[in-house]
Amino acid sequence: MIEKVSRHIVQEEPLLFELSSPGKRGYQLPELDVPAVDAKAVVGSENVRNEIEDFPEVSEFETVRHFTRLSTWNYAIDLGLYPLGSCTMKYNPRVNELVARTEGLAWAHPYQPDSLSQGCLETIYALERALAEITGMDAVTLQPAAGAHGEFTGILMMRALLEKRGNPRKKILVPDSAHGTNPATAMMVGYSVENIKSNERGMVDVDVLSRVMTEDVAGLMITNPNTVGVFEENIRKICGILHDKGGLIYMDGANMNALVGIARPGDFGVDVMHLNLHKTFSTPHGGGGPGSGAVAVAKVLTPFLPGPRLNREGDAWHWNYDLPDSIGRVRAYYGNFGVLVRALAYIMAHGGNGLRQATLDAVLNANYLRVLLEPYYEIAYKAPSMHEAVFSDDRQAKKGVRTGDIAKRLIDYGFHPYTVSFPLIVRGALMIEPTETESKRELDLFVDAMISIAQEIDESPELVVNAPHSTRTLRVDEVTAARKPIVRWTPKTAASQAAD
Amino acid sequence: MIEKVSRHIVQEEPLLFELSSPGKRGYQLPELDVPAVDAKAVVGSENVRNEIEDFPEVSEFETVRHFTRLSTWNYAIDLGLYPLGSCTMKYNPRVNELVARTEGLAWAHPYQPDSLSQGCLETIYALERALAEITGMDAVTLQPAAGAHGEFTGILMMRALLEKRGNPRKKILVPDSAHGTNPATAMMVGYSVENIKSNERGMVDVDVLSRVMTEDVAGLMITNPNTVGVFEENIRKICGILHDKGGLIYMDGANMNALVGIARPGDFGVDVMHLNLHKTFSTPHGGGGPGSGAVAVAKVLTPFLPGPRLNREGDAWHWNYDLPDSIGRVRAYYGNFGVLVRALAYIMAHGGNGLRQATLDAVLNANYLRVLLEPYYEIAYKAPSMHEAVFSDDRQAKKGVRTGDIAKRLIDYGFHPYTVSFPLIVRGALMIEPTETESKRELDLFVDAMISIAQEIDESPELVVNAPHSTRTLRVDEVTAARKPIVRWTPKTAASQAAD
Amino acid sequence: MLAAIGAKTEEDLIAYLPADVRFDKRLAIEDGKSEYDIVDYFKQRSTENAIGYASFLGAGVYNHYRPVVVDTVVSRGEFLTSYTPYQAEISQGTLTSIFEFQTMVCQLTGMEVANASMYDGSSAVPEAAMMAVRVTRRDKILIARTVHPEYREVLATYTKHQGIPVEELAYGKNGRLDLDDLKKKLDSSVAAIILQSPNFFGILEQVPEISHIVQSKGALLVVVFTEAVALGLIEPPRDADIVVGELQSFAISPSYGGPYAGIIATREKYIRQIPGRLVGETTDAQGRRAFCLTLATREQHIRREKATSNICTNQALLALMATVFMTLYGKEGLRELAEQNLAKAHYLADKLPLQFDAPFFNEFVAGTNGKSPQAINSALLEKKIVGGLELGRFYPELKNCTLWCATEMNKRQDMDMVAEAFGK
Amino acid sequence: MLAAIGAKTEEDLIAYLPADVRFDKRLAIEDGKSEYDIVDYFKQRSTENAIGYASFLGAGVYNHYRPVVVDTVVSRGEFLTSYTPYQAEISQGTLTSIFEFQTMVCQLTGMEVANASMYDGSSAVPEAAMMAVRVTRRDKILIARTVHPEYREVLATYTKHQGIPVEELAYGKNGRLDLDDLKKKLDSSVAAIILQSPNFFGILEQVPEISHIVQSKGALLVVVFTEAVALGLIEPPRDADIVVGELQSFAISPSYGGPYAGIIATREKYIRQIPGRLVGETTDAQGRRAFCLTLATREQHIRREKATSNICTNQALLALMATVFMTLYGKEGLRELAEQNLAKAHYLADKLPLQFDAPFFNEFVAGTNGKSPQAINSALLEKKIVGGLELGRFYPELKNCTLWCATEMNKRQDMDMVAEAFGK
Ligand SMILES: Cc1ncc(COP(=O)(O)O)c(C=O)c1O
Ligand SMILES: Cc1ncc(COP(=O)(O)O)c(C=O)c1O
Repeated sequence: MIEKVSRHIVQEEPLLFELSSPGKRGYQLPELDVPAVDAKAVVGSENVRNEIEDFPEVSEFETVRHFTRLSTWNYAIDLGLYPLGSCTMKYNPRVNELVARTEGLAWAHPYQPDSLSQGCLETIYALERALAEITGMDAVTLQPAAGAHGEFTGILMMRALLEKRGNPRKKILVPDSAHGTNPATAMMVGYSVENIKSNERGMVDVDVLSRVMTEDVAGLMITNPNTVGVFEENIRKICGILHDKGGLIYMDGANMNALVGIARPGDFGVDVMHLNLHKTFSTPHGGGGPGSGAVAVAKVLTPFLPGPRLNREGDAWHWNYDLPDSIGRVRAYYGNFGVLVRALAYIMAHGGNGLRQATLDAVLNANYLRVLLEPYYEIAYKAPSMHEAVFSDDRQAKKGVRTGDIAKRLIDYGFHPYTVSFPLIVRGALMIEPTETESKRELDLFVDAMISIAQEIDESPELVVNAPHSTRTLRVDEVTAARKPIVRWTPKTAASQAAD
Repeated sequence: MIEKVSRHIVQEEPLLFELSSPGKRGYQLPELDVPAVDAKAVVGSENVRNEIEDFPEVSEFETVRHFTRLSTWNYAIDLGLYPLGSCTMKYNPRVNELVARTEGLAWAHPYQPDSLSQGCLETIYALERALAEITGMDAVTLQPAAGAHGEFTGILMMRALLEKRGNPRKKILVPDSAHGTNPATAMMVGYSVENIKSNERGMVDVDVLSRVMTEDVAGLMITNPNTVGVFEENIRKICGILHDKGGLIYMDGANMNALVGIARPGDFGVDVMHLNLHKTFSTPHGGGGPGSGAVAVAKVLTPFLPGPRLNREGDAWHWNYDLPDSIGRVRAYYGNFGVLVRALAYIMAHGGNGLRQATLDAVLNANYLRVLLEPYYEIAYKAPSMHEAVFSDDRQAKKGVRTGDIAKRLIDYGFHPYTVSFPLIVRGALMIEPTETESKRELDLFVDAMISIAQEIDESPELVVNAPHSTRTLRVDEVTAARKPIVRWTPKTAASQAAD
Repeated sequence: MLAAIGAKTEEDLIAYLPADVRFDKRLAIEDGKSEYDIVDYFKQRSTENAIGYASFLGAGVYNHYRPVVVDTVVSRGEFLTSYTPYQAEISQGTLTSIFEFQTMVCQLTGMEVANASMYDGSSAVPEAAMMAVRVTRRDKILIARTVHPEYREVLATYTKHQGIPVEELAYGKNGRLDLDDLKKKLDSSVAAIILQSPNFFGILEQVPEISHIVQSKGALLVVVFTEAVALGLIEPPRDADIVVGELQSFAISPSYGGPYAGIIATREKYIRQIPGRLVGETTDAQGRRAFCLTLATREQHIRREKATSNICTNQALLALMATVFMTLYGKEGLRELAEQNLAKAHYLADKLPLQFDAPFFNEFVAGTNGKSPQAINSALLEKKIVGGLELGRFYPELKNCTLWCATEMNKRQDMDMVAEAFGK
Repeated sequence: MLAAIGAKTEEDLIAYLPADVRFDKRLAIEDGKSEYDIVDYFKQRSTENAIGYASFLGAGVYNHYRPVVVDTVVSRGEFLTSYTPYQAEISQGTLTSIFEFQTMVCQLTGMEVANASMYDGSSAVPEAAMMAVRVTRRDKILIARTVHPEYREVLATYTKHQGIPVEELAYGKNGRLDLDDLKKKLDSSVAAIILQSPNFFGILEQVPEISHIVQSKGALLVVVFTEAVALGLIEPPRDADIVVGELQSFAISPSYGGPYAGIIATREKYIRQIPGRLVGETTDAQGRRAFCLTLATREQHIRREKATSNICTNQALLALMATVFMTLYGKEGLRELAEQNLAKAHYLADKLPLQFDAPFFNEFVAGTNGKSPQAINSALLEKKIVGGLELGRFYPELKNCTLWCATEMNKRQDMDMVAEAFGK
């Protein structure tokens, strides 16, 4: 019996282009206070376009209704648990949205004089310091736009250092449990990727590592806690192995929510790492972004940080562009500043102790779920979990039900699914990360749902295989979507639509 | 086949009190920068309360989720047509919400010196002028908090004038089509109410009126266009009849959306009237309020306006409290200022011509619905409709289906119902007001739904009588609610709940 | 669409209106402005007001911090743009939150039932008086002079033509209701006595004692509050028969006087005499818990001239703001907030010449030590501080006195500057 | 909960961590602050920045009015707090809006397919270069010096280790790409030439001519834009093979450089080479229209080291803001907005010494008539006006020149003051 959700009417809505009618518009411009000009005359008629074909024509009210209706088709953290492993879907404090809109910050132009940007510069400095303290690293760049972008920045710096030392080397080692962005990043920095197999505890195999670690290896990209939610217990030894052979350690900090305040990568030997401010530091995902992939580095790498860098001159901040060893820019301007403001607000609201407490709560919530679900689902590795617990669908697969089916059935129970089929080293992975902001009540309801689904799989697997049953949109045909891709509306598609 | 809506999962949610767990809270206070005091010591222990029993204890996140979930159970103008007759549910422009929150306005204290309140005073003045122009009246007070409050204010002024003339008189005439607030208001001003019957065209019967109009009658409360959406064609004659016998005319301006820019009550003889800024002037209803019941008066009544009044001295505004003939205050301070800001923003966005155009569009939309629905539903009166069309359920009643059932069935079709069973002079009234902000598309879908329901009533009336079928909450038992009222949560009710 | 109606132009639709009522001129209102211009206009108005001033004004309207989440909730279109929840099946969001509101108001005030809101605190006072008259079938009202002066003006306006005589009760030199004056005026014609606590001077009235005196004479005790934050710490008027008040302090911005949210709460036995909307619990066709508007037979749309009041639209959205505020602070937070207010006000009071010596919450009356209130306040304005309310306008006998309020928003250094201005 | 796990304290849960990795000190970060203090902190930072200045800065970031409704939409928790729409059945809101976004980007740019967004305009440039290299199996990139200088820096950073040599193309004295230099450097090793129009100087490049030259040599033409508003009026680069750009102008506040929304659009035939997320149309189990993420086989989470890019998280919420903006302005509004920008910029340009004579949109380069850019700008700062960008930092040869932008937000009187400052 599903009690967490019920069904209710939801408004249907066509696409904007189907809604449009000629001449409608949602906005009025201020009166022009200078003479109008004849576009064709000033830029030449060949440079003036005809009307934008099929572009929307709707009223302001229709716009509000359109997007309000669309929004009701979404699930969101504001509606319930969002246990996506590796994504750290925690509460996004609303005050952060307010402060990010503070006029002097939101409307600051990146090229306005430094003297008129001290508030922005101070904000950037404060966040750099806080993140350096949290990671135990020397310096931080806030320029990267997301985690993958941070990886790219970090590996570029590693390469720059090695080149400076005389040899950039050829390979980057990547555990087979790593996120896809890791190998993809290594390639973009001109390295080949060597995958290394995890051991039976889901961790990097130290012997394998020592064997593959050669003078050709630029470094290792390691995620810690790793993607099965386990802390790499040999991390110091691993760093040692790399360093002894002149290699460097890159840490993917996507799982930093498990470490803040209890362990610092800088202390245990990491040379460079990124943080996903849109995970650990609560900035909203917004349906896929924006993010911010702050990168923290050890002293040896500071000369290579992307520019510009902040300098204090007298009692004012200035941007310093004179950075001979810098890898250069990874994007225009200084980073996703609006996201940085939110992250700093989050850190200020928690304070040092609050951040540590959040970590402990995250670990508690994950282990609570693990303990209650282990009787029903196969835990991927016996090693203790930190902020997330990863199961395999082995038992359910015997009944022909895979992790993807269980995920869809969870939707009927009123939950967003966990992360499906990642990491790849786990057969049919169920990767579950509740985060610290969830209440026991919501977690218990989730456990009930998972147990109930386990029973359904025994009694009536088809119920699960055909899920979801209660949503406006039933299971979506992703195969056809990819076979003949339609990625934009055209009057034609619309017609064929109508034809159906 | 219902295509406008489908069904989707919606989150269930307990009451706050059922959600609470000891020690939780959603908010942290700034540090106290003065010495703490011992409450019992400073105010006496007899004056210090124990903890507030059963008061909520939840986190900020639980608060956001709780109210977000609750909100998904509501219908709203942002989701679809809201054709409540007499309520003028039009689009609420979002810029109005922004400007009402402008810091210097939203955080102005009513007792801060006039010299530091010029922005508020100018705003109030500008709105008073605009409303005087729109109504064709001499002066406007913005103090009343809603329409009914405005009626009270207006009738008080009428009484004050009559007393000044030597005799307050005994009765107020109220057409039987009037809104309930009209007679209720008259009583509060110490008048008895005499209801006058409408004629077969739904209008005030001039002969009846002349007969009942005596020296005992203080005045007539008339709604124009009246509650059947019809313009009182004899309005001038009616005013004449009243005035000839020394009576006064109060106009209920709830339907002013039908007149703005095309007819002005001040021009056709009305002495005093109210406007519902939360109807005609687009301020949001907010689930039942706030409103603002601005009252406009003819010259004879200006000395009696509630105080304080604005005065221009030099180049500054001041509040004038020296008003010997004023009826006094009807509330503290100066009115629902935040609502006034929104109404002024609405007027500024439209401008004179835009306001008139809105009226024409409102009349067009109402008549469009009337024409398309007349073949299926009995129009209450043949007289031409203005901003709303009122039907009777006569035809459907023969099949045992009443206006209230049709209303509930509309919900399944994705619409909020029209106003049910009002005005009382129409048997089983369906009172439909689309407003000008609705698109043809939404209106056509509404017509389709109404026609489809008319057919269902012929083919399977039980479908309609048992509606709605697709909502989270099915038809609600209002009778039991009134028989043994439970108007607050208590641990007891909760227990009995659980028992069920 | 015109075609469907058989009209050529929209003008045709109103052509039938009698020529002598048609307005054929253009409204003297400027052409429509862009959103940008409108925002700009109000920004300019805003800068003509006090901005960046510290303020010690209270007197019924209090400067408390508004948690951001409150705005998050009330900005949701589902709450903002819905009508009164007459159609329960698609209004459970609003109905449930009002039910929670009614419950919390009862928990705060110590009453048994509360309605869905009144216009504001001031208009709730006459509604309570009218209710008391209905309940007791007596007609006279006694109201303490320590009730907010504008609330008393509103009572006068409402009662004038309803045959409800109103008499005022003096206050003693400690700033509290004068019990002797009460006993003197309290006779068998009195329907209710109306009291405010904390009163307009910020002072706590002796509600239990007074309730004995009043109820022993068969009259009802109506207690008014304007500073809801006090209820987090101060004993509520449990002995009252009716409690009315203003919830502006709960996340509602001062907004130059409104919109706010008034409340009325009372004992179960009087529920059918209460004005305004009530939400009640019931079940739906499936037997699941549901809420709906109830006891409508009290209201104007059913009862018409026999209704308990003419109120229709109330202050729902503001009540929702207060509900979210109460939820966020919760049991502990509301108390802590009140304690901070108490501490701030007493820090300031210790530095100023106190006019009355009875216990107070976050407001108090300062006397003079030579300087005139005007002199002190204009000196403070120089320092971008709005000083206390000059009481002469309401209480001639207190023309040398000012009413000061300090909340969690007032900073210590500003209070020290006030002390300086008093030259102490 | 601890009991359920068989732990006494939360500390037990991490007790197993090797002692030599545990951090047993306290983080040197101040204790948690109240919401009030946090809001206050950022208000203070805000006042340390330029507030109340009129600005003529453009150079890739433009000051356009943001309609209020944009914020209304993106503030809805359903959009703000949802993740990437991997679970299509409960993400149709986001998926549908992205499909609309992709469509509008195509309509604006004249391309056939567009993705769901890139980090920003600058990082989209190297992604386009890498894509061109994959498509043409050639390796060299030519980029015009009239492309935003910081975009060119980003290209250099990205290509450095991927064996993609980059050469720059000169501009002529009219501020446009020098076609002779192009012809000289264009050989069969060139995968793409990258051009910006309107270019960094605000000038419209001759896209059709250039496309002929380029495509005749088997290279791809990549056209960049930084001022999306131009697309409302100016002929889009229909002849390009890839279009990348920045949508900051569409309701995204400058926010000191980010977050913004980059786009990449191209021809249907290259769809499998496009980086980043794509939303496609399909049907659900009932055959009803539905949308989902598609062609994931291009992406890192499936393809890993063979992916078209490492991009994962993009700028979805900003893309939604741009979508709402495009919807509100619509077909007519966007053109009218562009016309206003054109008029404002030309009003200003007529008063200043123009450096180049080719047609421009809402930005242009002013030369000097004696006074140094620094002198002019500091004089304007006195008047609370932020003047044009001093080009010396990017183009030593233009050290006496400034880049001016005028949008619908710039007022005539400010432009007249600028003219005065130039002493004209
Ligand atoms: C382990 C891991 N690494 C890297 C990334 C990439 O981060 P982003 O999506 O911010 O680019 C993610 C995000 O899902 C991740 O989970
Ligand atoms: C005709 C009419 N008169 C008066 C009123 C009362 O106005 P309010 O609800 O603002 O008090 C209404 C509101 O429904 C109405 O429709």
